Amino acid sequence: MAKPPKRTTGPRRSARTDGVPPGIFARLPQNTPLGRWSKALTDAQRLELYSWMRMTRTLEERLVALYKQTKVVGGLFRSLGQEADAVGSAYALRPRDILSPLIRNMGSMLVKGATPLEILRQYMAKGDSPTRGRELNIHFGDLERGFVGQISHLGDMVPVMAGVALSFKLRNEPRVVLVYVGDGATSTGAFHEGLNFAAVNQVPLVCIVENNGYAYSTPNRKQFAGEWFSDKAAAYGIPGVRADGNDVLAVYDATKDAVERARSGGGVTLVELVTYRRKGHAEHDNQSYIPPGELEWWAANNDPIDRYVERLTTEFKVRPAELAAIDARIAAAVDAATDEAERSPMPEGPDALVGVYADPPVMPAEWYREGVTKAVDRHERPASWGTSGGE
Amino acid sequence: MAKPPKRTTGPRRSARTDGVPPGIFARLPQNTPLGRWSKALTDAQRLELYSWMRMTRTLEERLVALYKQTKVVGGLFRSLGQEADAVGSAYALRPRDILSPLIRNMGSMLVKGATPLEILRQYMAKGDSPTRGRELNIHFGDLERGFVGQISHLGDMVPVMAGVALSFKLRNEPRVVLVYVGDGATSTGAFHEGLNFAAVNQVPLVCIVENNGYAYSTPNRKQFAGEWFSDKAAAYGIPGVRADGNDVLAVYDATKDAVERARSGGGVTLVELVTYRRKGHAEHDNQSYIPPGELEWWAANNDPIDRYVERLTTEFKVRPAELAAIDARIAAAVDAATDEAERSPMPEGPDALVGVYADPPVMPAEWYREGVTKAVDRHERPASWGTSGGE
Amino acid sequence: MASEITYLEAIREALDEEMQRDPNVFLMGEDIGAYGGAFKVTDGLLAKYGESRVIDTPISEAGFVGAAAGAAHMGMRPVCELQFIDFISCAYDILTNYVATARYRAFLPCPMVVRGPSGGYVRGGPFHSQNPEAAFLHTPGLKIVYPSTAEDAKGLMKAAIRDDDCVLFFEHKYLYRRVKGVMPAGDHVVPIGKARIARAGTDVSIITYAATVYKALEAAEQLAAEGVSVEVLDLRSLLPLDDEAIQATVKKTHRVLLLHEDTRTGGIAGELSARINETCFAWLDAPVLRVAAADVPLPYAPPLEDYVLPQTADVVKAVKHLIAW
Amino acid sequence: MASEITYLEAIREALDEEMQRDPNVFLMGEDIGAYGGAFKVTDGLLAKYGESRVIDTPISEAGFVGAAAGAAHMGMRPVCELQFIDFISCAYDILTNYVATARYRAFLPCPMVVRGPSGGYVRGGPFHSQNPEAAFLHTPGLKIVYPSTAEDAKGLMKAAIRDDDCVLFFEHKYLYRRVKGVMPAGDHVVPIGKARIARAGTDVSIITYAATVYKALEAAEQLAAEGVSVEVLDLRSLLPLDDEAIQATVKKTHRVLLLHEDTRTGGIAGELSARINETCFAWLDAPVLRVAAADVPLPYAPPLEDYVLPQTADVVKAVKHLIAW
Ligand SMILES: Cc1ncc(C[n+]2csc(CCOP(=O)(O)OP(=O)(O)O)c2C)c(N)n1
Ligand SMILES: Cc1ncc(C[n+]2csc(CCOP(=O)(O)OP(=O)(O)O)c2C)c(N)n1
Ligand SMILES: [Mg+2]
Ligand SMILES: [Mg+2]
Repeated sequence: MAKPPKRTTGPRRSARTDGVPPGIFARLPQNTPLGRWSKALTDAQRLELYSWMRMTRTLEERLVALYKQTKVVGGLFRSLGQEADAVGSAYALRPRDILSPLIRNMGSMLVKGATPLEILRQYMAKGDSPTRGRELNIHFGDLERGFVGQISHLGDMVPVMAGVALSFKLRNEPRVVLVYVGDGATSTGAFHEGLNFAAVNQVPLVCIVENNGYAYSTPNRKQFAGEWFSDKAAAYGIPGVRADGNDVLAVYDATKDAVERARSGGGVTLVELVTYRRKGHAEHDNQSYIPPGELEWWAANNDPIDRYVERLTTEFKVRPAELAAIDARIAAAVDAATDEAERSPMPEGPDALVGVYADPPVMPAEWYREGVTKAVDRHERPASWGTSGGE
Repeated sequence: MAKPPKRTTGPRRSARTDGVPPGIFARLPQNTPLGRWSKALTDAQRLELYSWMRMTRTLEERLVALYKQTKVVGGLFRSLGQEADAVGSAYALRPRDILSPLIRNMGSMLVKGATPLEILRQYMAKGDSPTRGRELNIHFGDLERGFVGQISHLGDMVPVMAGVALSFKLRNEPRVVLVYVGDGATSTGAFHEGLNFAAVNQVPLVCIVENNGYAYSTPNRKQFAGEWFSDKAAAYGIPGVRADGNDVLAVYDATKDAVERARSGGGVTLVELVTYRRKGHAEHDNQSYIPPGELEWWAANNDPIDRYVERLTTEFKVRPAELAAIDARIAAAVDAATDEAERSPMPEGPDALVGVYADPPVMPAEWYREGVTKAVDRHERPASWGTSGGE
Repeated sequence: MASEITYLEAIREALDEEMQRDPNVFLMGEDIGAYGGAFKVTDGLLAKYGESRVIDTPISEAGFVGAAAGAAHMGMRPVCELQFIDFISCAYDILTNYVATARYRAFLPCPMVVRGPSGGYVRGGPFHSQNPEAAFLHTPGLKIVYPSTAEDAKGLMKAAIRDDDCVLFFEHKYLYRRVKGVMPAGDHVVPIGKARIARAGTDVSIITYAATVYKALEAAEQLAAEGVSVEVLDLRSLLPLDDEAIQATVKKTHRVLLLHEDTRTGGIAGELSARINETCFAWLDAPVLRVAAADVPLPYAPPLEDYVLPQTADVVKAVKHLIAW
Repeated sequence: MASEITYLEAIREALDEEMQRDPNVFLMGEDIGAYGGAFKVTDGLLAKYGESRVIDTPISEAGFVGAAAGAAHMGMRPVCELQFIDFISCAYDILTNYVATARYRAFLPCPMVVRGPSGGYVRGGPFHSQNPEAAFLHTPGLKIVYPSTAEDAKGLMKAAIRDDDCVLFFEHKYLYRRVKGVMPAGDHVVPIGKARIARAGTDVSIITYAATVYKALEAAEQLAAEGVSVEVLDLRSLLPLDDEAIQATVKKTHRVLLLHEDTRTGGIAGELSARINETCFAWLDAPVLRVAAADVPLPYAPPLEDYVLPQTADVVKAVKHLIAW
């Protein structure tokens, strides 16, 4: 070829404490200057953002209480410290847009219309929960409201949501799809195949990498030899963006840029939101693997709600009383939802046989249950016994 | 965070004909200036490179003849026009280094010591072929000589070879691993998981992407929304390199840089070799999907052997007679190997049962074969017939 | 006046008719567009329906099978081609965990078809000859069909595309161009879950599917000459199985041979044997026997492949053993 | 004086002893190092053996299982932990196509173990309760073990690590801390391919493995009170199966109940039923019956999971049915 081979070099790794964005200790976080979209937010919308973040935290705290009372069946997953990335990104969608949450995106689901009652019932495995007790925690969805339930297998939602986006493109619907993955999930083959498929087909998809520093106990440096997950965009020929995941307005701006680019035919964007997981992978995780001081530093210096409250009350002149009123309304709502969820019945065993297929609608019960004996009735041997050959 | 979010943008796509590197029609290919390694090659070594390229082409042409005589069982895969990338890259390895070839890397295997006789017997499914007739074409290996047989499933060799490299690292052996993938195989999840695993563990692995413009009938633009596959290195935090795959000395330099960096603990490198697949995916493929003129252009203007011969005879003052002598020697060797391979016996059926496991060494033959009846001897019902309960 | 077409053409005809009938039906796969697919099953469909309904994908089985599920949730009816069914293993996670459970755990409809050339007897070696059906048999939520005739290939493909759940559609590449049939007139749909009596008989039942149906029929022919009347049941659908038809033939002949191309251990014959035992025990005059591939990866050289795969002579020998019982 | 340890501790002890014995043994998996694994099976091993022998991996099951194969070719003996066995589906292609065939097609040894917490009865829902063994049963080249006792967990793990082929080692998470045992002194290795009589009896045989061994034993206890003598055979190894032991118990009791936690359709009981039929037909006084999970994804709510999975009462009822036959 004409020009001599060019060497492009991968990102250098800057020294940093595991899982903590470089320089995060160097300076205290500063808010990103308002962008095109956040500038246009009304007072009411800014308060709405606040309420979703507060609702997320309050509801999760309630779940912790229920978990301690062993009323939660299975594990409990927190998004403490990540409320801004979940809420701000989902807020960038329109009603007909669809997202697929991760385990730490309860906030995104709330924005999309999931109710505390649904979530409480899910965690308690109630028969009237959205999945009728079939799936755990926030693994549920509603196409009407615009969220698709995830499965546990990390990465799989990327190709699936790429397909949802493909259907929008094929039908020329001006709708956008948002799929969340964690820093850890970016290592899966499904993430790679799904994102590449989406990029090649230029479907309206935004993939958000929530970089919270850890995958269970695994710090970023054991997950990825590079520095920023947004650099992975180059592998798909798509734009890669990075934003402060604990600045809800920055999250909103960065996500909305990508969402509206997708809506206008601009294809796929990879958005990295840098945040921090302040609780363990799940409630049982004692976080013994976290370097000393790290948790405390984030709690003290970079809590997304504290930062937003500070900003609302100073920059946007919101009166503390307004926020207090919102908090009270949310607390009451969560109380009411808890009482109702606790009253909900557990599912009935036989419901487990319903709806595996559209046809047949119900699977047969095992013969040794409820006097079903068909499959093994004592056989009456026909006349032809012994003689070989048939009737 | 301190600084406002930085946007890193994916590579722009420059207009080009499907599968043809941009600008390739703009200028005739020019040889890359000699690098550190190729400068150090002796006359004998430069001729050795030539012989392996010639051997590759001559042997494949022989296989085509045998294929037409239906003496080849199964498909035949050509590397016409890609001999330089296969030979030049493998030549950068030391004897104890290990590579895993792709279907178009017969040349790499020859460099590593595979013989024409072995390859001919493989293609003819002979009982004394390296896999005793179990696997097809060049799907065979030899750890001693340093090549691992690939399987058909694309991408899978990347994690496997990452593991071979891991064993070298764990044992502090100064050995390097080279794994080949095609442009198409970069879309697989296995490629992604394997390369990321290798990068994170900084194992001595070099991954070569042979960009030959097509995956079967699929042009690059339907495989990847970016421009160069070397850009994918950023997704793994490793260096990405690109070289003219039809310039055997450039291939050698670029690969050897990566190989020696790996040997000295520098970890993984992604090397893109830009070449062109002049034959169909396999012999049966009529290439109807290729834009008019493309094949002809490459044959006329960018044949790696023609380019190297030109260079040898001018730049390196090799006498045409020397090359002719090599060609003759190779032709004779291939003739002899062909005769011997044709004399080889086909395998015996029962050998199919041998060596699935170390223990048991042989699988049982089906009872209806060779009078084996054990499994279904006519049962003699014991005295206890009819009475329930045992002896 | 309908003329004979091949098994392969029958599949193409079904795809074509369904794409014509329903604009939500579209195809995805590697090299299925301009090239028409490795076996040319989709040949001509790109020209007819365009790039938005015949989509060439990157080499990403999990990627496009997963994308099919997402599109299916939104009302599309994707049909995915695996270039060889052997590569379905790369989509195993997505199919068994995501697709199969979508309706049950999330009430998400997932109407999609995953199809591809399967099976051996073609010197394809260990990675181009597989029969992966048994690996999906214990995955509730999936359906599996594996036709042996051109008529069924067409009729089952149409049923699969119209089914509201995911159907794995195995096509036997040995049969692609070897078997032909005249398509029934009109909208020819073969219901999923119904077996077919390929040959009626009274002494022994051979229960099989796909390419080995023909081994069974050849054996039946030879045995007829010796006065043995063999009934051959072609399952066609493997999930759900046609228990009625299976029980009917067992209760008719009292002797059963299960025949398939997959390995003996872990092949579908195990499930069949268990069901027959549970429901027809007293009708059995002899043990239910299996003729299947040896428990080895399928080798490539003709003498090896022939030795590993079930042959007509094996079937004849096994049937005689049952008769002599 | 050896004291009781749990099933989980027994596995850890086996890993520890084998790492001590053979420097080529090393561990890979997600969160197995500092964290000690999701269930703490590898707890303490990082401190003892260091980062080069206890490797935390990215979330890439195909990546590190594939890497294990490459390392195994070179003489290492990797043991891979899947955080939950449910994620083995992500390595299905590598395991069935690359690993299982390596020795056969390329004469490459592939001594490796793939282990992980499996099974239900723990309210884990559809993706943390799976029993994938049947999906690998028709893959020649793999071995499969699934212990039910602490002693077997240790002895089989040691055998698996020393085996020259790939062994899938399923650990039942319900048993991790519920069952305990005193480890036999010395180098305790349990041979792969040998079943174990968990309880001797004369009237009916229950053939099972893993957690349902305890359902069988509970049922046997209840039935003994009613004068029914039940023999319980714990398979321990699923590939290869112990045909001798299976035939011996069938020929002893003439009545067989197959019991497992996997779904009825496509579960391993099918293969067992077929083998029993082929080899012990004339000894059977009743049909071989199956008690297994209903054919649905495993739901999460306690009443649903309890309804879907086999319970002791189901086993009792099925045994009585066999006796009454
Ligand atoms: C394919 C797969 N492998 C392993 C797991 C087990 N697992 C569940 S969550 C988790 C960590 C996820 O980390 P990340 O993607 O960063 O998300 P985060 O929890 O930090 O939000 C792991 C390993 C899984 N769910 N899927
Ligand atoms: C996982 C997988 N999917 C599909 C195939 C079928 N297949 C074999 S070769 C090939 C094209 C490979 O293209 P590329 O990687 O560019 O290599 P090239 O043939 O160009 O050298 C395809 C799709 C395969 N072998 N493996
Ligand atoms: Mg994370
Ligand atoms: Mg290519």
